[in-house]
Amino acid sequence: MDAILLQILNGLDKGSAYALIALGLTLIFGTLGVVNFAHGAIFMIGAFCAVTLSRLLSLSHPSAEPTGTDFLGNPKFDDVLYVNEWFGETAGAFIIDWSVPLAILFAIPIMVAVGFIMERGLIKHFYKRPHADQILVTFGLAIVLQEVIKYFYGANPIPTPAPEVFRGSFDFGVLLGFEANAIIYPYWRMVYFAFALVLITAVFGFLQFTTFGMVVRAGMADRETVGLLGINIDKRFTIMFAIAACVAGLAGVMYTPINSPNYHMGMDFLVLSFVVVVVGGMGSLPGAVLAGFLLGILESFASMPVMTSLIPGINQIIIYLVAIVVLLTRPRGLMGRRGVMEE
Amino acid sequence: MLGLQAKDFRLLLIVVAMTMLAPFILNPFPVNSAMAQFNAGYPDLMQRFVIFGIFAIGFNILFGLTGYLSFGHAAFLGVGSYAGVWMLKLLTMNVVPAILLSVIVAGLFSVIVGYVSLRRSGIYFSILTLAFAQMSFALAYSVLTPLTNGETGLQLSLDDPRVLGVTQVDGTIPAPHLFGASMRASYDLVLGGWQFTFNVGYYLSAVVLVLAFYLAIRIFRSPFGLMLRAVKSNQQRMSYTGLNLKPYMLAAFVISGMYAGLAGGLMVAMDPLAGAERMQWTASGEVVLMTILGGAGTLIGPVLGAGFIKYFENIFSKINDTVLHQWFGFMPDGLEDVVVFIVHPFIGKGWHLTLGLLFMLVVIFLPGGLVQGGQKIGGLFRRKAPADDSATRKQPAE
Amino acid sequence: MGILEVKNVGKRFGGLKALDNVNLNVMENTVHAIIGPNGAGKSTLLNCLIGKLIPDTGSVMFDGQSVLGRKPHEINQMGISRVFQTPEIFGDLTVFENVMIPIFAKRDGAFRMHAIESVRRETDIVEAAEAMLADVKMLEKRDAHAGSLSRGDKRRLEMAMCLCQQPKLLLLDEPTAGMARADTNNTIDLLKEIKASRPITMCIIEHDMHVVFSLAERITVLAQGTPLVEDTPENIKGHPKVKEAYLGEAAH
Amino acid sequence: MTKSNFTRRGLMKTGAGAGAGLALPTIFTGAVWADAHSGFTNAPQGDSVTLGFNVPQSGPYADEGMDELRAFELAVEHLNGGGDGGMMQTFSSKTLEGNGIMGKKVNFVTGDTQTKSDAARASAKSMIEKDGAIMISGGSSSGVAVAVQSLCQEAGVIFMAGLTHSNDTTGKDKKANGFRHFFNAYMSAAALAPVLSKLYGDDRNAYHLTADYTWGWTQQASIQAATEALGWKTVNNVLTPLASTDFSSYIAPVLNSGADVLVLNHYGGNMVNSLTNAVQFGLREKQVNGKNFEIVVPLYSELMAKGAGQNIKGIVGSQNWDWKLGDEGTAAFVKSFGTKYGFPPSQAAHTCYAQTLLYADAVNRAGSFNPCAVGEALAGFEFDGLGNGPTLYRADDHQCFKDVLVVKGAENPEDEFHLVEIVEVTPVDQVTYAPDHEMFAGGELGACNPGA
Repeated sequence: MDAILLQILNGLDKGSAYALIALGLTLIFGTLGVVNFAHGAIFMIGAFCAVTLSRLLSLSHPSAEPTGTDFLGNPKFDDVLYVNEWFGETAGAFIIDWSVPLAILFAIPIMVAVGFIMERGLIKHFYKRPHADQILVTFGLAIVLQEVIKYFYGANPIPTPAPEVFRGSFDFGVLLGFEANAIIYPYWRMVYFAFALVLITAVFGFLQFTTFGMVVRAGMADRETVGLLGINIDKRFTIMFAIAACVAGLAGVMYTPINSPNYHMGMDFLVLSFVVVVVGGMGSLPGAVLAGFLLGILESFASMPVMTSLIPGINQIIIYLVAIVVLLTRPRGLMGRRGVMEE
Repeated sequence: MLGLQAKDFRLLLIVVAMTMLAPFILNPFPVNSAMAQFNAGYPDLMQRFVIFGIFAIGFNILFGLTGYLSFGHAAFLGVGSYAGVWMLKLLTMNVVPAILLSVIVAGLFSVIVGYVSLRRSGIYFSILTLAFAQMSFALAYSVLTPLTNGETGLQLSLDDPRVLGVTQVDGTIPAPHLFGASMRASYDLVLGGWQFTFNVGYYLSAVVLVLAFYLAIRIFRSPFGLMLRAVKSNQQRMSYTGLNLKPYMLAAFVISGMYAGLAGGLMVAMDPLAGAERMQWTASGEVVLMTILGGAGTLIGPVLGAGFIKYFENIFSKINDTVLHQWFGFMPDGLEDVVVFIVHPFIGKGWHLTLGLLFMLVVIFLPGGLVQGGQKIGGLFRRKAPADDSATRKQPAE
Repeated sequence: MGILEVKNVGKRFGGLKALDNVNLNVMENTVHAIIGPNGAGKSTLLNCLIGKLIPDTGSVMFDGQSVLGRKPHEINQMGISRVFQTPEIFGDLTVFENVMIPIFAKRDGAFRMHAIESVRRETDIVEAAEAMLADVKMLEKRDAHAGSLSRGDKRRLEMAMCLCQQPKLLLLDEPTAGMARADTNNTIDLLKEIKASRPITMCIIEHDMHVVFSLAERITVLAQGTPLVEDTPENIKGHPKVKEAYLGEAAH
Repeated sequence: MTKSNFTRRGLMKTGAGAGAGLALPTIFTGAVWADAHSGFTNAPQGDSVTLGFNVPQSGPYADEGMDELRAFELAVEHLNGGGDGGMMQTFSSKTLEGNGIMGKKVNFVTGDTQTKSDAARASAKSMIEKDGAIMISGGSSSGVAVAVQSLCQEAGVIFMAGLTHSNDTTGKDKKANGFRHFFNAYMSAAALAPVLSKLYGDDRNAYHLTADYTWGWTQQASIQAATEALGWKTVNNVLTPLASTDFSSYIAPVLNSGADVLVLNHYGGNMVNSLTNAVQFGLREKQVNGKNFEIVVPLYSELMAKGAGQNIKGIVGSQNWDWKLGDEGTAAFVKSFGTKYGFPPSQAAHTCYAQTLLYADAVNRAGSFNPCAVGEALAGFEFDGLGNGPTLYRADDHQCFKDVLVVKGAENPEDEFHLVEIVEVTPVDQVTYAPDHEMFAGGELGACNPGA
């Protein structure tokens, strides 16, 4: 029982990441009809916003006097952080400690800009082109983006810790009457889950309750008709693309303390997020979220030793197995609509 | 000729000429010149060009004709490779049985995958094929290690039984051969500063490519090919015309899977090792990119696309700063450093970046892929020489 | 004895009774029209005839065999061809190829693996296709992309594709829907021509009275899922029940 | 038909002058070549020799690959007489004089393995076929090393393995033309066991997370055998997919399993993530069975330590070499590497540098580039002064035997170069095993292959 609860918890934060990426992906699929292979790269760029901010905050100049010798025996100078000089040691340390949450503010304008530039500069010209061309151009873009990041940040993962107060884990088991250590859960993962819920709610609320959102939803259902109404749907779709980029980017920012970001993390998530979107059903936002959490939880279950001893290798293939079963029993995924991307 | 129209026959002749003369075409620079770095006429890369060409031709029979985008085609290549290596391990180092078994096993596997995946269309089909391939990859890497030798890849060893051949010759593993002609045997032809290499393995692959290409032309021009294009165009009309889509699609899928198996078999015939990464989604994605880059639905496009990508992977990744300094050594020191600094991100470890940029440039400026680029260039010449009557082609080049 | 016999067919969608006890008899070599106001169940009935829907009750017999439970291509192979509301053709192929495909289907059945032979060498098919194109006066457009044809030509091509299968029954689903008057008249002429040139059975589902009365020999009026009357055009014209059913729809 | 295995290039170093291009065609075949030139693949012509350095330049190990490449460049510079000579000064064999190898200037070509067997072989083949490389070195994972090693065996060139830690490289997949300087999983375990016993006692319950591929399995089997010999119990061994990025679902059940030690048989990105996750779950602060919960990472590297950041504090593992070792070989190498690049070398760089010198020296001692002669010179070779103390290149399996370092993540690193500190140098005797040890059984070296 406690093992199952534990894996549900673990599935939730994995699912949060899947759901957030898939949400952005399906927004782009649904509204623009574009197969965006660069979406994983956007997630990665978000993560590197956090890295960049923490680097910026740690900018320093060498101390005036040498403080020792370096590994070659030359005099070594300590790094004096500008933040410490400007705000004092305590405040400086605090700012650096909180660089990941601060990066959310830093990332929003960057991600919006990235989304805007991508859509206006490139994707826009591919709406009417075949999906094959879209795949090629966005795949090329994804490679370029990640190579640029690799050029500046290297291939090695870069540790970006969560603020001190969120390190360590919480013992849920004790709360629920199990023995100690039965169900532990890191604080930051709770934060991530809560953050994901807030973000998902915000996107849904935005689409549900604003006129902008209504038009976009109508556009997702029937682009031509909305176009005929004389509404400038293209401009709205640009904004939608920027929002999708923002969602993926913020998912990336908050993900950095969970796993140190590296330049190919986007590709690692790309295929999975496509599977999530399709299992959820093309063009369905709730489907994407549902499938994200479902696959996250199932993946956690499959990793239980009981399962792997029962079916060796099940943890390797569970996601794909589920995808096959879902698509064979429900032709358009869990909540997909007829006719979207079926040709 | 050979049951082909003049236009197709001409294309076939071009392919024959290109493959047979490849050792010359790919080695345009003298061995000791600075540009020799761009020579691609060594056996391994030439083999790769034609083998991936075969893979892409087969993929194009499915994707180019029917529009069904399989994102798991590398699985068939991988399965074929494993079958081929096992044949080399267990039966004989003669490559014929290995290649045949590769084709058969890949064909059988594609029957299974195709039967299930073809129950859906569009992106749902793509994801189903992707799922099968990823499962194959993950299992081959881990649980199926006894069959696949996991991470390292299935390779020959000194104690393979080899029923119809020898296990080892004086402590070395015999080389794969075609009735005695070793795949690794090569002639070197030296012409002044140039050197050209003629490799047995390459010519075997090249002959197979020509045959595969010829077969592809026949399929494209056959009633079967017409039906496949009809599937792409209008499935509803197709079934209301009394045609059963499923066997047509499955046949196309299996043929294309067998092409992949053929490529896999040739790959292990040239180099008897089958790695699991061959089945990863990136490998499947690569053949998709090759086909689109060259021009999906055209006959020659996929072969060009395959050559393009493999060239960058193998040639650009090997250019390092030392080479750059050699090239630009004639410049004044300061300028040399600046030029090297600018070029540096795009070569060596940056070859991915160059490839990504080229993908984007091609798709932006040549919507029909490289074939369209060729036509544009061809068009320029035709304007000068209007005698050529084939300039007015309505269909996308085939 | 009709070539198409519909007996007691009923179909429900949830609580909605789309078809209720429909009986219909299409006689060989006649043009039979099915008319009715919107929502009368015309499309549902049509879908039951061509295998897209399976009725809850009743039977549909064609040429002595049941069509129920058969797939669209099987029904076509039995001898039923269909013309769609918006022309369904192979837009990416040439006009000539469009016509060849149904001829192949007629000759080779639902599936044949003829992957090596050249299409051009299938002389019987090529000749039949040329003859058909000449018949519908489209020979000069044989190499045009079907997708680039005018709407009228698309309709003409679709008809040609159906006709070259020499169907026992041609089903036409609102063949003039959304057409300008001139195009409609052209289509009527085309259909008349076809009718005059060969023995053929047609079943037309239609909204447009003008079309119906120009072509039909028998008319079934459908309302709220049941056949109201079945009679000759002359008798239908003055029938009070029909007027009642069409009340408020005179504008059409 | 005359045969030559693998063609070669670089024929006309002399007389490649302009007008020669119009000369009558001459046809060289392999056989002519072999007769004229001592009968082995890519026999160096003229006054230079080409080495091939095949390292990951893309993919997750790209940074490690770059460090290997730096070491190779440095080694070539030193061989050719440039720089300060590095470890050539401290190397016990004195045949290297800064005049290249056997008087021939050393050139090198580079390639990208992409950490994929196929790509690595393609890259190595291009070096052999196109560039005429006589030796291939590098690599940053065992799958690639084994694949390239067997290629070199077929082609008839020497393979000097870079970073490869699997038992199989010199175990069941060993080859006569392949040589490994780096240590292996068995040695890691043998070196770690006594230290683990000293630090954590003999009554421990270990929980293993193991990367689900060959290296992971050999690492896990080695460390399990070594710790069980101490009296530790193995609670569980869970295999994790290579593609995993988030290990939470594997880590979460650990605490409740009764285990008080977690062994992470992971490398590279897998290790960085699994360790980060384990620390996130607060395992290090927990008490189980009345003992502090501990984490062990059998194979360490500087780059992994960097990627894992603060999470590695106090975590014990093993290394082949560390720049903080005090011996003069290490000092010389760190000095020349540090001066050239501005930071100390990694163990991957060290092993690549050492392998290049060892190869060059073996050629000089053999007096020939023939792989069989070189192999003979390397097999059973005893040397010192390359940073690991007295070392033996064992003839039975072409594995180097030398001291192994046990290291620990530093609590308060003074800078990013001091992330790990050396706990103990386990002497070579403790990590030596019989050539027919069961973990290494199953393969045979076979005969050396000179190609041609």
